Amino acid sequence: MSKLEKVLYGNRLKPFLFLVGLILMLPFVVKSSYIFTILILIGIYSIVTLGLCLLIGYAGQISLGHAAFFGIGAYTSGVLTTSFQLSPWLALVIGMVTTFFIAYLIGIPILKLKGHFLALATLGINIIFYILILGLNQLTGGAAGLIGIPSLSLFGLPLTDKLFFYFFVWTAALLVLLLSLNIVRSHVGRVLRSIHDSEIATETLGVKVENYKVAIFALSAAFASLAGSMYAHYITFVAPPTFYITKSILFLIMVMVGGAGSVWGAILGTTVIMFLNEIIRFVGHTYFGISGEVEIVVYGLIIILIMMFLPKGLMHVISKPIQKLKQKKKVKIKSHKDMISQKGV
Amino acid sequence: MKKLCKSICSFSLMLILVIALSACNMETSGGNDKKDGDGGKEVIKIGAIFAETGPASTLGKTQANYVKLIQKQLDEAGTINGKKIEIIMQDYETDDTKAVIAADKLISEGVVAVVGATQASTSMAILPKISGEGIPLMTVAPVNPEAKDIYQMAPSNLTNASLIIKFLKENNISKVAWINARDGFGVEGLPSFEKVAKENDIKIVAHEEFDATATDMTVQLTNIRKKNPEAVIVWSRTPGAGIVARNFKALGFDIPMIQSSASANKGFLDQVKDNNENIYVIGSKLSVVDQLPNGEQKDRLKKFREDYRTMFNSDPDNFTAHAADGFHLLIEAIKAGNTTSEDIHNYLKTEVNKYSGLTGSFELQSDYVGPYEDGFSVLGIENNEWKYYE
Amino acid sequence: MSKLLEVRGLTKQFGGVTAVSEISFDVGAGEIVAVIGPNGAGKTTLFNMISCFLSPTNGEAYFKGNKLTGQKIPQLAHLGIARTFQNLQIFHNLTVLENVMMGAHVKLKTNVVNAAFRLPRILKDERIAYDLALDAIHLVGLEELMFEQAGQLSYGLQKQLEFARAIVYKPDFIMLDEPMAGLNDYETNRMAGYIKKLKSEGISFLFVEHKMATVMELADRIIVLDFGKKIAEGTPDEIQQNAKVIAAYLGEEVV
Amino acid sequence: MELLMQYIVTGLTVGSIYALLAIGFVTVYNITGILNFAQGEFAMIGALTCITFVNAGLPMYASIIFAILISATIGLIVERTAILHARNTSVIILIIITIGVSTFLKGMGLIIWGTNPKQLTPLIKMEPIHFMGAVINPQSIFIFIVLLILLAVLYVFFEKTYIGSALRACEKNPRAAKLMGINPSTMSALAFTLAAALGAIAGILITPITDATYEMGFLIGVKGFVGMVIGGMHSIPGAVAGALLVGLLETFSGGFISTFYSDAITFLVLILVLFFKPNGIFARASGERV
Repeated sequence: MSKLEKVLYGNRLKPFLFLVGLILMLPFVVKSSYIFTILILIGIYSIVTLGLCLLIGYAGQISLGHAAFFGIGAYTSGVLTTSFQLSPWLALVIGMVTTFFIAYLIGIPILKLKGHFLALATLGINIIFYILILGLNQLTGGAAGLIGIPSLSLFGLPLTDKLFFYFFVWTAALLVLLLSLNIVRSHVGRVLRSIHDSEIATETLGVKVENYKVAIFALSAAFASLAGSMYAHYITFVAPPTFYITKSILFLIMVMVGGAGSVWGAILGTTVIMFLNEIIRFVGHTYFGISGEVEIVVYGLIIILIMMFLPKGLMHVISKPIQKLKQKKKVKIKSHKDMISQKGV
Repeated sequence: MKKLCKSICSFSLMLILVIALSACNMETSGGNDKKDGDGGKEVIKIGAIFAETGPASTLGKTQANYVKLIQKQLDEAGTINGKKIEIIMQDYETDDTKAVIAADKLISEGVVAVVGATQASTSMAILPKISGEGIPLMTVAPVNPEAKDIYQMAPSNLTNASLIIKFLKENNISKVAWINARDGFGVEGLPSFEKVAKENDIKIVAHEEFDATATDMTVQLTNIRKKNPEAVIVWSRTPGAGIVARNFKALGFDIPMIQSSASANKGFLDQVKDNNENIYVIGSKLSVVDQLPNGEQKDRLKKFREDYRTMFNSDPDNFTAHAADGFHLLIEAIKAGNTTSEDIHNYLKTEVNKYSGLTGSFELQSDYVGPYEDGFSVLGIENNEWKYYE
Repeated sequence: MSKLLEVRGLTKQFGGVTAVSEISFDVGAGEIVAVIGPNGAGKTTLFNMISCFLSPTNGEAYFKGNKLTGQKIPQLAHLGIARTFQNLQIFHNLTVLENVMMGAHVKLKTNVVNAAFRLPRILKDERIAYDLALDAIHLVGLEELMFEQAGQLSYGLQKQLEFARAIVYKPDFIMLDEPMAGLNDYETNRMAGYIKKLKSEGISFLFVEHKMATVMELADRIIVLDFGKKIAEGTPDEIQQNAKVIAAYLGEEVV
Repeated sequence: MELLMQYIVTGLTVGSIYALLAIGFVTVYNITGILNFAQGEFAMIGALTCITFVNAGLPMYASIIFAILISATIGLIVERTAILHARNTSVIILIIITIGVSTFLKGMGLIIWGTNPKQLTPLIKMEPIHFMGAVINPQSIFIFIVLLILLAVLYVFFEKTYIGSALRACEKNPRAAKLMGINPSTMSALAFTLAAALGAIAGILITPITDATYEMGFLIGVKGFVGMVIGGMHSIPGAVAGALLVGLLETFSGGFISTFYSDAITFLVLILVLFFKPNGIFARASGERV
């Protein structure tokens, strides 16, 4: 890693290795297949939240409709593999490409809007998508959903077994993480953050702001479609209610609670929210005997508290002690000094 | 002040993460044999997946209640040839993904059989996971008749269709309109009905759909009025079913309206209170126990209703009865000494044939899906109560 | 002197009100032109029309011979025109270094694709942007604060940062919207020093300013606006003697 | 011809339901610039509390007034706890906080009132009226009348009274309002209480037609949203007109195209309006100075 990158962005290898280590270690600790399912779902949802984090945290554009792109991926995979007998991998790629273009076409007009209006427009997109998959029931199986989606197999290795699928999902998630880190740790990352702060200033510096916004919007949609296809092959069944606004809101909350400011926040947020859901439900059922959707009371409360007191998200809370630990600032100034002496300015 | 809140918040969130990890290993140690602590083999676990909340709770709530009732009865009855039976209930909140996660959870708990999924689409969602593990699945919703290796407790839509056709023939109606909700339950009805209607030359003159959460269906009913049918068939859960009935009456239709079995519950009766002439519902004989001719069926249904009433002081409906049939069959299999999934599978496939359930008699060996028509009939409504016709 | 910027009859009406009417002037290469006038004279409107933020009701502006009006804002930077803002548009959440590196955008060929796959292009661009930024930061003397969040800086420092960001990619023509507003004397002189230094390197300026002392000291030519019309144009000495200007603007404080 | 009448009548009935909610949205947006996603939940609380009181034997009018008061106090509590603290944070955070509030209230609704839908006997028991071939539900006429009354009352309140103009001043320029001695935070509290009360009135009026469940808030909330955006975010009459338009749009697209896609068409129109006239059909265009 070049000196320059260390100066500009700080270290990324350590957190990455920590995450990889964690992922490798978990299967040996966790035995119950229920927790395993949650881990796999966290992997799938992290791919969506990583894309969303780029869009919201960096480019500053809100989207309440990413469940639609998640759905397009799931349904393209589902329909192509069931009624057209395409290979799942081909269907997955087709899904991502179609979602990318659909999001690109939608993005151009929509990203001219700002704030509440953008949120409402993306909400509208999600509802229109939901009604379309309900309506086209010859193709998508409509409300009864689409059954019999084959599970994936990699070079003959059947991925029905949880362990293989777990590693497959998390390798994909790590690749997406790497991709996002590369984008963030480059000039493009700076462009996105400057769009977030002041679009006018960015434009005067020669940046075609629309192109960047739409590109990131389409990219995050492609990520969501990838996750959708994997979700379809894992659950082997897709039905419209899973891709409704409630799922878009869940993704948004995961990003914001995790901390939209950093790509790592997306993964942290997804994990915390997924476990939070299960814990509250587990505690609710066993100890208080209350059942059903009651956990949304605690869930709603926690979201309000986090957004009020920790607007920058959990990642911010965790990264602060780490920064103090390594006295990051000192390292930067020192290495910067010898940079200058080296250049002889 | 802000600093304080920040530290409290971050502290509480760290706590949650710690709980999460502890929950992990608590889960992994086969967590909840809290009751009698001894090894797994002594307790036979039966899984149950119902929608206790969310839109489908109008059907799933009584099923979830029934789990509590039958668990109490099993505990009182003590062990069955040395084994205790424990029913683990999962509420999937009308969300198919949560149902699949719940199925995984039950599999990891080591259940020998599962009674489940209030909705047809959810049953299809959990089917591959459960039958993949060789665990028998007793479905309680009208799933498509061709689905393999499941035991259907609910009458298939073919049975419902033939009941409606019988009713239409008696009132010599030949032109009908079909209106259904656009959700998992609503869309299942028409395909089977179309098949049976074609054989009995009943013409479907209009087909309309409405969003499951819609609050006004006058437009759909006005479209139907244009085709002037002789009867209207509604396939939807409440509250949608009730709103259609109310709009139907408000628009001054005087032709009969026939509702699916999903409307055979108290909620629907309240919705169409004092405005329900000429409205018929496919209901199980459970709802009209007192008007039944005396006999073995009447006593069994009466006992079932009394037990439910004493515990929940409200009435069970036919969806509760489907779940009850599922549990009773499984308990009968366990009583006959089968304690593993394979034993139960071949017990149900070979030994038992005739079984008179709460919602009609079953013939498990025959390829007739679900109970025969003898458990159901088209019920009318008179002074806000169900009316049974011979 | 070849004409760098030619403004021909720019006019702007908001509903019935004519904010700017029929203004024409030129800016030569390496020349500093100031635009002055009492508040509400239409200075900023003129400024926004030239930099394509506002489309004029009629009239055009030309830059190096080709038409400027009607271009999209990002196009200006590629033509070599930079501008700063009256109410300070800097990136608060980015560090000073990152703010200035953003200025180098036109010189880079990064796009989302090659960033995602970390092609060698990226590292070369980072290096280019970093070196350019260092020069600009060195010019305005912000080395010590390079890694501070831009939002934390004082107003004066933020003005310097915005100036540094504008000059990073060495444009030929810089438009400054009240660069000295809100600065104390020491900071004003320092900013004037930077402008003079860049003028010596051949960069021409068009700036709007209220501080008469700086305008007189810096500008080669001054254009005076009053109620949207150009009432005078000329060197600082001519303007000080011009009766109309005195009446409309300088009024009683003739030095 | 009589088919057309029926579509118009149904369109206006459904539209007036959305209008009642749109008013609640506009009041809050007008004063605090916040789009309150939990507005639908106030309707749910109003409806269900009223039903509980009626079942407890209170006379209808008393239970309606109590329900409105309770809902208003909940609106105030929500504002004081969640909204006040985060008033000047970014749009995204405010949207999530209101979503959190909506989830929380929905959960409370579930705990207190359970899952099955509850009915409320309409205020006036009358047979449906036949008018030029179309059938009109008396309750919807009642809704229409209340809608017009509310419009008049709110118009007078916002235009004529001091508090009303203070509220409007707050939204346009909070800093300037502060200089004039108006305290934006009390105004925001007033706005939320008012919106909660309006939500409750909406909930109570529509329940006889749609029944009340703990989940009813969300969907009608979204439809109220759409009406407000199409009509115009800054004017109450604009929002009501927009909501009525949504109702008519829904019924006519349902009648003539297909009931399948009537919701999709409504949202398509929403997106088109957002592109071309973000301030709504009935509002004047407003630019933003650089």
